Amino acid sequence: MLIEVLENLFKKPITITYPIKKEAMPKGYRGKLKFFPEKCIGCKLCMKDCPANAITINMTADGKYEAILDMGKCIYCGQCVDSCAKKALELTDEFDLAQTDNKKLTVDIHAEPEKKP
Amino acid sequence: MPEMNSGEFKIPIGPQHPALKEPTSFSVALKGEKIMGVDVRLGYNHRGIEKACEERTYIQDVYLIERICGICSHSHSTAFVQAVEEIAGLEVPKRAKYIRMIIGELERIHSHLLWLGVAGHEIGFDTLLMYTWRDREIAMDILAEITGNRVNYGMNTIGGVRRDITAAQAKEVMEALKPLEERTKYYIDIATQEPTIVERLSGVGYVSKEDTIKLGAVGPTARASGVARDIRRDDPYSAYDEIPFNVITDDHCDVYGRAVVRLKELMETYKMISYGVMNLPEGPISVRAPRKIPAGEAISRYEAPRGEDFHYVKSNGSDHPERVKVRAPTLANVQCVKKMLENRYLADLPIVVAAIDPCFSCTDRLIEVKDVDKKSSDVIEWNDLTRYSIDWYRDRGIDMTKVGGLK
Amino acid sequence: MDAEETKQKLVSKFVLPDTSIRSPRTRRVFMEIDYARFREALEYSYNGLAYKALAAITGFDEGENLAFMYHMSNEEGVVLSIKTFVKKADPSLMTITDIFPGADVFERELVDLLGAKVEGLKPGDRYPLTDDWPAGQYPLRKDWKVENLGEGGSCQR
Amino acid sequence: MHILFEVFIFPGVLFLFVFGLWAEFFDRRVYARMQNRIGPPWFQPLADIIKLIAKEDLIPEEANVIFFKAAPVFALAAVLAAFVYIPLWSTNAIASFYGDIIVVLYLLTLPTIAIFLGGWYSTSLFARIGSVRNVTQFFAYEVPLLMGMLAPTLLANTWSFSELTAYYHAHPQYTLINLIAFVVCLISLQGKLEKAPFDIPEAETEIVAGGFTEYSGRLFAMLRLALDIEMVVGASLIAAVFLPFGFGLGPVAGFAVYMAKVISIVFLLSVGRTIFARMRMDQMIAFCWQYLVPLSMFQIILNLVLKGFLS
Repeated sequence: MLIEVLENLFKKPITITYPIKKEAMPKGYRGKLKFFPEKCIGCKLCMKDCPANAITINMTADGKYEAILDMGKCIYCGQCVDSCAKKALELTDEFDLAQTDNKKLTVDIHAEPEKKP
Repeated sequence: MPEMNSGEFKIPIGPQHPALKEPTSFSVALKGEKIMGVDVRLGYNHRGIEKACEERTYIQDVYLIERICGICSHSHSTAFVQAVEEIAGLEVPKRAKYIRMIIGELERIHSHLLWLGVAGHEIGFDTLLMYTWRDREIAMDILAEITGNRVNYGMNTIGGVRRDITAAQAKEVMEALKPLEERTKYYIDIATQEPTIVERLSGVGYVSKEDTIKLGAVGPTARASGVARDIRRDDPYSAYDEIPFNVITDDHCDVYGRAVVRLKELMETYKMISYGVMNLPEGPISVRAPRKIPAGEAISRYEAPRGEDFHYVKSNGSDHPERVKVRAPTLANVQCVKKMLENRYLADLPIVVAAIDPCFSCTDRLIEVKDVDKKSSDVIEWNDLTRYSIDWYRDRGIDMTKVGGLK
Repeated sequence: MDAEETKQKLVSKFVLPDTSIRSPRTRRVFMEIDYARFREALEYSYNGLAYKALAAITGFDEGENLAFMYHMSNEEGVVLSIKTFVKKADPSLMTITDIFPGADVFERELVDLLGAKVEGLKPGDRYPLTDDWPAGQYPLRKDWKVENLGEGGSCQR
Repeated sequence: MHILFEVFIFPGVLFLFVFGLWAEFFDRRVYARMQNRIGPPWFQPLADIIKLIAKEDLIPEEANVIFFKAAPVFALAAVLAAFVYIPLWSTNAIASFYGDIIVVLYLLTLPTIAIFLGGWYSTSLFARIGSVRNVTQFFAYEVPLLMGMLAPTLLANTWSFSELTAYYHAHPQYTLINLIAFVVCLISLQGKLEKAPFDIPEAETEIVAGGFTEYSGRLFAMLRLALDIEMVVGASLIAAVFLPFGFGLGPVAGFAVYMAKVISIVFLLSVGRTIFARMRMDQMIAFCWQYLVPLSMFQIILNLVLKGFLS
């Protein structure tokens, strides 16, 4: 044990100094959801299958669909992505989603492309 | 004030205590340093999962069940989907079975290494904690690479698995096994030779083979007392009937034995993973599952890192289950703790409790009641507390409302 | 002893109809028996058939009756589940902690969650509900709702 | 005026505060690096103390207020007083008289007793168990520590630090004879400072923080400072008795040598707490009485025989 300990004394520390340095997430990481309103057909299977009731799909006045995602409720399982037949939902590798304000956790995604998160 | 009559007094260990990372309560009667009796109170983590399962669809239940426990999440979800697949009569593809096995064994690696670190911490050996948790990251990274998350892998779905293991990932797994194997060998040396560790572990928490059988202990706790109980061999599931491995037992019957069993089991696990990755069969990874499951009942058992997970599922033909029963390994093992602590010292309590690798969120599952009606003078509401602290600092000339942005 | 042999022995001992005992796959036996003969069946399985480990007790609310399923396993990985019934109006049953000391928590769970009355349980803390849980509220009964707890009982946001 | 400067500024109280906090940083940093972590920044101990001073003192309702408040003051005062008599870089300490070795050893036992009283009178269950452990352990390590210190003084035939260091400075070869006592004293010091493997009185996973459980705010800050300074004082004591080199090199070089000696002793203590698991009380007592006491006994006999031989 003594030798191991002394060896480590001269090694570089293994600690990653998050938030200064951020690890890259592996491909296929289940992070924040992304929604493509133009692909959505409003079948609402994602709503039905979501274990946490975190996603709501509404039809807007112009006949398109908007998604309301509650990041505080979402458990990042990715079941909605599997359920969606039209690939209107996608997972990103964004993982530092903590907020000091509860309201900021809810994201509305409308059909207008400039309002994408 | 402690009760000093007859020299015996009771101290509370938990529900909040540095030795326990999860809430449970041990009321320990002490005479000096000696333990005269222990009362265990469970249930602080009851979240109503069994009832909640009855109100959700099978698909939603998979993720709910997965969140019974963070460390053995794959164990619980596999046990559940196996039961549902048995009722629905689904034939799971072989490749899916192998992938389930590989993830399950990777989970065992990180669980056992975590345990070793916690055990080190409980006996005041934080260096071991830091080293094992550092090395555990290798297993965690591999799991994140394959499944997309470090815990709560979301790998299982009814009828198979959700993600495939690609050739590149398979190679990475094989590469990760090498340093893990080397480090585990080192930890076996440490646990069996380092004098202070051996002194603190051996002879502590003794429970005989007869008592182990009688109290129904499972997993490494039972195997360390010479009871060769391993669901992977006794009641094979996923790919375990095709994979060669040894069931590790030990007859020390104490904490030392439990440490040795877990560490040696890791060496078996490495062999099993590399066998599984080498012989990964080709084919699809899932079959289509119906949303409504026909009426029926099934029992599924799974050898989680901590011991046997027992799931019973009853369906009624709809898309909701009729009844889900979960028995986690800790509930079976915690009964032995009283026996293990007989005539021991207070200093042994943390390591004895840790030695069964308890997971109280697995053990307790039902409903949460927020008691907002009952207010007594002992309870300070958050707002009152904030106001109090602001006033306290203002008396001393610091206005925290300006400094810290408190309201 | 495998599942088939267990089934044969139980059928010949207790004269059970085909509807009461079945073995859906290897290493699984499900059996139903009335409460009068339940204790005998349990003792026979423990002593005669060497089902030495109790895995769990599952409780059901089946309308008129409360049902209890005792899951026992042997060293060869066979699980024998014995199901028995008591009337919901008088849900009392005897403890089995004299045979399986580890059954203690499982029986307390039946008391708390289904409202069974288990006779012969040693006095001790309740499990798993809190000490100030209102009396007469049994969450696993089918007619129970969270709203039954009244003000402050909901965990919904 | 000069003596006031020496007592309160350098190398007295103020220097000790700074050095004590720095030694804590060094210990924590080395501990962290040996565990492959980064460890705290250099100002961390100071930041901790400032934070604690800014906090409210919470005193348990049932506690004996006088003892509870007096204990940290006594602990701090005792270690500060002890430092005055230890020679640092010349054979002369700030103050000295014949018999000061006994006084220093006595003063160094005071923090333990103070923590015991403070813990006992805070009436918390964990604090009481911690206090009892504190005293139990005290009887285990104090005997080998005293006997280990006795051996070199026997050889030098004096009870004064200044004369002791002067003697060994004149006969440096004799320090090698005291090697066993050096090891024994180092281990006992580990026990005195309640560091792993002897951190039984404050074993976090068993009794939360032992005697300190109920302390908070300024009182806790004082206790923390007392323990940090005790580490420096203990290390200086061992350096003075067992490593009597570099005296008379002048203030600058002498100071450097003194720092090097104390830092290496603190380093040894840090390594000790990195590579061992916490012992149980019975194991600790058995270890002290079965190994340390006979070893120091052997050292005393050896020194007595040698002294007879030399005269």
